[in-house]
Amino acid sequence: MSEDREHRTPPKGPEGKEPSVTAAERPKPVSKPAAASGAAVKPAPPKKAPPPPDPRVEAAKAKAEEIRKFIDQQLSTEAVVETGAAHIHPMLLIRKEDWVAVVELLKRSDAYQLNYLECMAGTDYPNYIEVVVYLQSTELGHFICLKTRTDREQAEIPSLCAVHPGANWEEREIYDLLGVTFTGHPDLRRIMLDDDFKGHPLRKDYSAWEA
Amino acid sequence: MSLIDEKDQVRTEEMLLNLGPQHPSTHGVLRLLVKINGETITDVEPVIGYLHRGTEKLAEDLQYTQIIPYTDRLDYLAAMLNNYALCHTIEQAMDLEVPERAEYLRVIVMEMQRVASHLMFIGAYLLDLGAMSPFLYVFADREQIVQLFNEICGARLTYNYMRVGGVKWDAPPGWLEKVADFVQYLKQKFHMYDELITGNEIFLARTRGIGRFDTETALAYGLSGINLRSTGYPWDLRRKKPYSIYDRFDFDIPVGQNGDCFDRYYLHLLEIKESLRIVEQALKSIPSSGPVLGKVPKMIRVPAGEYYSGIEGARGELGFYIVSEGKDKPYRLKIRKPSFINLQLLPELLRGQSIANVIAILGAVDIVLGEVDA
Amino acid sequence: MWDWRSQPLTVPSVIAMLIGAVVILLLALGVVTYTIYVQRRILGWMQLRIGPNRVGPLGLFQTIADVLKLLIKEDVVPAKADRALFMLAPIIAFVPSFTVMAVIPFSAHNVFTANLGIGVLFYLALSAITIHGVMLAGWASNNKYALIGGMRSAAQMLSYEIPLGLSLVGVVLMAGSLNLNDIVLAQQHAGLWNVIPQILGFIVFLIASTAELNRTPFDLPEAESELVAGYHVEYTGFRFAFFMLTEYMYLFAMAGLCATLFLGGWSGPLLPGWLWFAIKVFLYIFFQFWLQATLPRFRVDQLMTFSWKVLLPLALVNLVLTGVVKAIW
Amino acid sequence: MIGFLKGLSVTLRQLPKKKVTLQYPDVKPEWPERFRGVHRFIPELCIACNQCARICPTSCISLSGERDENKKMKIHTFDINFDICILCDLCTEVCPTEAVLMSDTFEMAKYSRDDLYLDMHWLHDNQLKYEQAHPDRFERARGEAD
Repeated sequence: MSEDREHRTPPKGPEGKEPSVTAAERPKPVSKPAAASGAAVKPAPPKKAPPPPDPRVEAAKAKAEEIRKFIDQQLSTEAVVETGAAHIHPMLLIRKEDWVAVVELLKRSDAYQLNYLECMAGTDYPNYIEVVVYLQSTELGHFICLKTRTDREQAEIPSLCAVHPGANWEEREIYDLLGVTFTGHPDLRRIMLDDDFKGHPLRKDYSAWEA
Repeated sequence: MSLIDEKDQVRTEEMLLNLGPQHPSTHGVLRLLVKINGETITDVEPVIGYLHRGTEKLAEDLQYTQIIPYTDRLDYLAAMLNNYALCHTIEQAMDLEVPERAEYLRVIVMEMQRVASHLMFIGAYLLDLGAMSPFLYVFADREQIVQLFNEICGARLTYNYMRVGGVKWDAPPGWLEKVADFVQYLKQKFHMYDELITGNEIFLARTRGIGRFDTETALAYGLSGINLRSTGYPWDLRRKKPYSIYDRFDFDIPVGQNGDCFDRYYLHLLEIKESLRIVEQALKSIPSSGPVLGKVPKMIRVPAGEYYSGIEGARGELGFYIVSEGKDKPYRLKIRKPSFINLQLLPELLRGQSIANVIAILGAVDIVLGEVDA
Repeated sequence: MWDWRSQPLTVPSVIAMLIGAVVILLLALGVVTYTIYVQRRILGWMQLRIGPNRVGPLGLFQTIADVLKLLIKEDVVPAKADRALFMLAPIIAFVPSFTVMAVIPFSAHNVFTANLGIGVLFYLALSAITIHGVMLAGWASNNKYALIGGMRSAAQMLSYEIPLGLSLVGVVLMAGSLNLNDIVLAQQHAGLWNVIPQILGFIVFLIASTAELNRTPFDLPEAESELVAGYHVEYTGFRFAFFMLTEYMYLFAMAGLCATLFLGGWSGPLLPGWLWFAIKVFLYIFFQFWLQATLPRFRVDQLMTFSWKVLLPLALVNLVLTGVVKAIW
Repeated sequence: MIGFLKGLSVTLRQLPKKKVTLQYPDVKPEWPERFRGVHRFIPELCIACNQCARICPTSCISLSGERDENKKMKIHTFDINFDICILCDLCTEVCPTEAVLMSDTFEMAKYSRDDLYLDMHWLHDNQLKYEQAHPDRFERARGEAD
């Protein structure tokens, strides 16, 4: 799936312009939770055309890199495909096969304790479907964004239900509206639409008249 | 030799009870398929989607300003908070500065909205439990808030008041004084609610220790808002991830002890008090004049990227996730709907309970179907 | 001619009895009509509303309009219902509610009232028949909510029948008679209403009668937030009106019983007997509406526990106390 | 037991209080000036710029204009489909000439969906009605303009 990155249309904003690995050793990680939680406090951000790199984004990237190292260490696989920042939050793109393992690792790890699944969303891009989770550590204040991608035709992602029971309905909703099959989900049925509904409305190529 | 020492020797037929979608206590069009064995619930399956309007899909074809009226229709009891959550996310994404007076007005209407929404919960919950009058009392009080909103933005339910970068209108002359009067009025109303409801023995018997869950379960299921705080965990985004100008106000985060229905009811009452405190402080420190809409481009274009931010809604964390291509319409808009996520726990809560507790537990979870189905 | 109790059974006395019955029926219907009106008004006022005020002066014809509306509505019998029982149930429920009126002494001269020697027993026995109507309605509707409502009704009325009956035994002991007229006379004679010596019995009676009437906070059988409407969920039009009529008829009858047994019936200074009776009945009815405006509902298991573990022992204690006191004096 | 009695006293205290019911069809609610009811429309002001139609989230406004002898755009037809209008007020917000505004007409029940298509004449009549009902507001606006 990682090949798809080259020809996606929606560029990934600030991090899209960056080479995927940057400024790793910035000694920022400690202050990052504060930056994440202080996101709303308006720290007089830089504006306009050739922007100096936003320190919040830089910090997020550094933090993402740090988490990547941690994951590499613990899982010793190529689990993390890419790191970056989703706006001002650290972002890691995870290989589909390691999706559950990574989320579980981050939940159980003492260093991160990402125990609260805050938001889960699926997006249909021209060449792949992306599932995003925003994870929060309620004790330590970390807030990160994890993503994984799957093929559009055979959309299939392992289910997070076992790790975060709260993902149950969110995954059903994504299955319903985007047509991603979550393997290992205990009860994968349509949730919003009728059982006999044809098609998945949130896909960009869905048409109510063709279905 | 005992004839009925084995459980399944006395056989009763399992009954499937269809609660809703037009049942009076499901607060909308929720349908619960309840499997009961005698008096005990063996399984519950919530069926939702009767009010699904595809807001997320619709939003993909709308400009950002046009989405705001659609958010009114999510949690229709707390439309101001929905407005804000969307505007806040867009402002974060665009790094917009919001004028001081606008922020204060926003906080005032948001907290008033929280009060209105919580009042509504109290009334509806007591109606579920069979007490008629509190429902009408809270409506009389809520009506005053609705009237105040009507004066500031011209609508009673679907306000469409916030704009990206500020608010639509400044407060009309005398409005802030009216709000101050209302705050005083409602403060004096509290002991009435306490006497009528909180101390009532029947109410206590029906809610104490019913529908309990602990912090761990709540976090695992992603619960937020009062459902999470009732377990004693002080998770309030106004404090944990301060947005807007909440860091300037002095207020407490009331938490429960047992995570039962009573705690959830009582927290609503306590939160109303805290919200009134915030409103009072905001009324004191609001700048007397100034712009209410910041410098916003005529066509709002969110820079390419993806953004998520959540606020403390009336029912929990209300968040908007926006993927933008840099155009004037979002590429994808996802709403983190607190009611939707909170409702997931319901089957767990009801399993093994007696059928008589269904309504008490369901009511205390506090859902709004407009939001669950979106 | 009107005092037929002391006369032999002749044609004029039979006619008088018939006329008497019709008069009582009309009186009861009138009382029920305006009980409903008063209920809606009082509830409205307590809830900062106005209440019915559209039909007729002050909305006085509201209930009549409602009944007329019910009468001209379509009579729906669900396809899968047990037709015969479905039609019979409202009648079984209604008839006893009217019959119990026979023993309630409305005034000092017992106009149109049977001077039954076993008045208290008669009342309890007949009112128990209504349970059959309610249960049959729930069963015959072939609706799960109705069935649960009917079952709950039956369970509740049966369990509260016992403390209710026992609370009356104290009064019977005091008066030494089951005749309601005699009980009133005994109170008049003692110069003390039973509510004072029988305060414990009175409290048990108040609670048990509220439950017996299926009124808040014991209105589980028709808890609209749980069972939609309970046993009469499938009933429409005239049949539904019968259930409503039963309910309010019993409210009136129970108020009459309460006034008679504990509040001295028609006895009282200055005012005429019937007025005293009316005042006492109104007080009881007002109390019921007041409760309705205030309290939430019990849970069904709490309701049962309350009857067997609280009310029944209390009623027994009252009985024993009364017996002891009676034996000593 | 005490709590139960307290509750009873609370409800009893409400008996003599002032009632909040609005006797609706007899007494109409007083809407504030900003109230967003059915639109009113002033054809003379409209320049047929189409902004309202474009901002409308439900696309319920359709209009057409034509150039008059002075090359000015004049409105020709202006329809609002009240079947789908959500009264969000965005159209009056973008209108550069304040030709489309909100009134306090709010009773919109009709027997047919067709009756919910409101044309320019209906909307203009609504404006006249509004002017009649609230002369004070117009006087004030005129005073501010002077």
